Amino acid sequence: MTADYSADEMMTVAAARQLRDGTACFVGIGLPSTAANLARVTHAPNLVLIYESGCLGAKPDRLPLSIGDGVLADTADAVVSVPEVFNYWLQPGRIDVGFLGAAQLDRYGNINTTVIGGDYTDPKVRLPGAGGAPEIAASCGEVVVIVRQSLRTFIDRVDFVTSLGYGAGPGDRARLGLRGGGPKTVITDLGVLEADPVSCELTLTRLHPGVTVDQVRAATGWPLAVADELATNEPPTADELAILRALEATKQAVPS
Amino acid sequence: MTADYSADEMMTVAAARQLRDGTACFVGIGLPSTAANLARVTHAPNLVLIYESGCLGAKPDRLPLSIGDGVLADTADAVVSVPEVFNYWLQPGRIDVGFLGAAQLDRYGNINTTVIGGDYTDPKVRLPGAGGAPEIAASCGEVVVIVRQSLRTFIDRVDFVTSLGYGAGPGDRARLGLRGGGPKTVITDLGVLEADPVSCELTLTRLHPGVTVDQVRAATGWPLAVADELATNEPPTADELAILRALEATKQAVPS
Amino acid sequence: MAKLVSLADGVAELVRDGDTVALEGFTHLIPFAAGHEIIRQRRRELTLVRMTPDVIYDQLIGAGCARRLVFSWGGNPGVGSLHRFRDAVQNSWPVPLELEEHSHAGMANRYVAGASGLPFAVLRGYTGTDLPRHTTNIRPIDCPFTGETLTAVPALRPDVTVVHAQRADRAGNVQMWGITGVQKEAVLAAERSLVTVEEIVDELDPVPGQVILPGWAVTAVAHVPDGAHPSYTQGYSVRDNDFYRAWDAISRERASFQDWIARHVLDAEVPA
Amino acid sequence: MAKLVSLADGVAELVRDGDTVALEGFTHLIPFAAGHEIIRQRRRELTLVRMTPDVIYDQLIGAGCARRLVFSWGGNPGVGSLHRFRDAVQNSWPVPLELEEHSHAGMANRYVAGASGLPFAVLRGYTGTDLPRHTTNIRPIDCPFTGETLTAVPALRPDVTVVHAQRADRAGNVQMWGITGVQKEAVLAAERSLVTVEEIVDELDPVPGQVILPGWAVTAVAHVPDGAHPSYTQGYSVRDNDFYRAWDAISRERASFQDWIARHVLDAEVPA
Repeated sequence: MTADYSADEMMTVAAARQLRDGTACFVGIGLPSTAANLARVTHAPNLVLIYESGCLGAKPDRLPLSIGDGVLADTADAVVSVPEVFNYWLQPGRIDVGFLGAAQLDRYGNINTTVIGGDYTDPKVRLPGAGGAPEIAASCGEVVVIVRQSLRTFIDRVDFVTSLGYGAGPGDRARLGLRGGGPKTVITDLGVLEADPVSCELTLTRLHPGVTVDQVRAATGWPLAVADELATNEPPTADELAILRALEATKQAVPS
Repeated sequence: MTADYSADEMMTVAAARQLRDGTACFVGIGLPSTAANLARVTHAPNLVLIYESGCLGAKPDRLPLSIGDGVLADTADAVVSVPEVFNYWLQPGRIDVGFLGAAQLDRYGNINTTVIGGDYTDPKVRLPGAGGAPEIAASCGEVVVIVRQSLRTFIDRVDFVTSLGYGAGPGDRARLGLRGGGPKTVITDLGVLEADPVSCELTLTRLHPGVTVDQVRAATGWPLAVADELATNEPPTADELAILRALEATKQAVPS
Repeated sequence: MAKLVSLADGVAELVRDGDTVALEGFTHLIPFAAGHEIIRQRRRELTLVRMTPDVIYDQLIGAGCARRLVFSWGGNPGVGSLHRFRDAVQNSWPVPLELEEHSHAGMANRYVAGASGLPFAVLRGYTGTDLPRHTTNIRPIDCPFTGETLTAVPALRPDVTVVHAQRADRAGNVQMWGITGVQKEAVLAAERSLVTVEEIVDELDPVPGQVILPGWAVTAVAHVPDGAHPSYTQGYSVRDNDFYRAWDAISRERASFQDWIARHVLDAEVPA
Repeated sequence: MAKLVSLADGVAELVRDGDTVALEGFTHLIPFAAGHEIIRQRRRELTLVRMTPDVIYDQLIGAGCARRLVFSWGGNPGVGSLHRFRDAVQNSWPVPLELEEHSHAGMANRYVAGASGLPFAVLRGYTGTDLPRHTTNIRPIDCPFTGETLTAVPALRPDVTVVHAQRADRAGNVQMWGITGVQKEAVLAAERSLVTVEEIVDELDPVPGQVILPGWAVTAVAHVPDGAHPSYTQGYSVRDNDFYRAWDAISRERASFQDWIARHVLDAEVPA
């Protein structure tokens, strides 16, 4: 039974488990939204989901297709304007966890979602850009990143800092006056990395079942720090898998 | 029949007539609110009344007891927050007319509603203060002041500038970067004063029926400028009076 | 999640001597009952903050709770002046009252800055008036793009904000509607908050024009029916205008004021 | 009072070559029909502004309407990248596209400043990122009270803002609900505005969560049922997700894009 799940499913389940009940979580669409809703339906019924479209306390019974999905407004405790969600809710540090994806990530948790390769004005690949991420990364109590791990993604130095992690290392966030705690946890399809409290460097602390340290090193574009006591995540439970798959299935069947 | 009205009624009717249909008017409670509602019920059905409590386009069927009166919210096109009414609606200059009262007024239309006599920290009389008036006076297309005329009120120099009129004279508003046109019209229980386009000085341009220039001079604490062609206001019509009195009567009879 | 508390416990826990306290309500939903509880608990040395200090602030000031008032308009709305406020300013009775005075636009933006986690707000305001002469909390600021000079005011950050609302659910989510003024900003700007409500319900049915304060952004909720009396509570009660008028006479003399406070506040039966 | 116009007349009158144009809608109520009309009328050299440029902006860019894009997130929401946007940035096809790039918080505050008649807004934003390296429109500003350094962004003031809403009445008062994003600010920040609506009604019955734009603050209203298709209109229609997915393939190649635009926009039957 335990082999009966994909690496993406393990990643999403691990991310969901990371969210504590009763906290407020600023959620992006895609993997973060899936994981946050899985958490809400499983162990964290009082998780407060906040979407940048202005939906506070959304409780969607299906996965939203985008941050503009009506299911978010219909199920939210409150729908506020976009300026308000950023100014009154995110900026003052009211949100415990910011839940972000990344196109590139470096060892200090700096995130790039802007351009890859070439020059900013003449990039190899033009990505969507910043969205809400720079201020989510700056202001939330802590940041959880969910991203598939590969040499393309986990690189020594991001081509563009869209959202600041720990900058060039210890002290940078404080020096810049950022109030949030930064990217404490990165959850991938191979395992979990946590920022070392002293060096701020992302350190492999947990592996998903069946994954080796060498596999993770091979998917990391810098000399990877590994925790002395390396744990292994529990595989998804039957319940977690069933609920996750039911959630994913809702993306296919939109009411019309 | 024409004698059958009070000086206050003449003042309120003259103030109501000053408001043009289809304009947006920022209204204070008291005489401005009475006059603005009289205008709306008589010649200006499309007058947009804006109250600083956030009610845009209020159409009360009775006079509100205060700016917090539910009848304003119930009849408004939109109810917005207090920050919004000042920031999005007043500040950018969207409001045509600001309608203010005054405790003291000087020849350049500067208004005092803060302290009278003595020193600011040890005044003879402590008044309510600024409220919305400083920014109403600064930002509306023009300002209409409604105030009973007396030596106590119309003084050479206000004890405190709560809301700026033309400052010390021509050019002051422009120099300070104020966008609104300032207090073009002052309506009293004796007549109407208008700011001279060149000197900015409040100039008597109209008398209420039966009032003499000498009477107005005697109630003015500076050498009063009088227009060459002095007009006389029409007395209140029977309709105007009936509607005004019906409105005033609504203040006594509040639903419970 | 907000705690559900009694009014007495809420005030005892959240309002402390020397605090900066905002009881907001833009002449609607004024938290009178909470103000009376503050008087009963004999809080002292408060800095009272409010855009429109009116009768309840007159009572707090006359009862000696305040040493400082930060405000933009102080009067008995639709009636006239506040005699206890005047007596404190003009005669330092019962204690001296220090004033910091703003315009509504300035105060509203100060709350917005507080709610936004910013140290200051920018507006077009106060220009050419005498208000900036009497406080250091109104300062010029230049636009870094156009060079234009505007006005800055510092954020308001009350230790505690108290508001009255129509309803809350059992998780402490608060729902208010009608004229909601600056209450959201005042609550979000504060370190702690206490909301008195007409009703506690299982479900907050949506109402047009509602403002929702999520329970996790509120410290405590107290069930206080008629907690805004004699002011309005849209959908529940209209203003007791007779009281507003009567207050003019009651408050005019110190003795009649003290007698009223003793009989109607200090010795009043307190809701549980 | 807003004029009631046809979509064609509204775009012809209000959207001009070289204008700065914001078609807003935070992935809900996206004014697709108005965007198509802009393409049909072959507007050129537009500066397109939007927080979330998505499929309609991909179409406007691919059709050669834009020379500049001011934005914070450009993608096909829930699907992936915008191929016409990428082709314009990476290959200058069909014309070069200049970018000015912000965060959502920055863009939202730029609209707020525009709506507020202020030249700039202040936020905690962009700190430590590479975004300020690529525009002069992100600058430091010091708090005049605490000395703390924050970030300033200049006001956005579109020549014209276009939004879609659920309803308007005959006086041009506009009512929208659900996720209303930054539409109020975008309309109030603009010199002119055009609102397309699902329905024109005699009375706007209040709806929880509604945002009202008074008719006197709107330039023109056009009756365009389904004007946000394929995006959502809360209470009227859900997102046509098949189209969003299909767009990925349609837009990937220039030829298939041009064919689609010719058949579905340029030669489409235009509502009167």
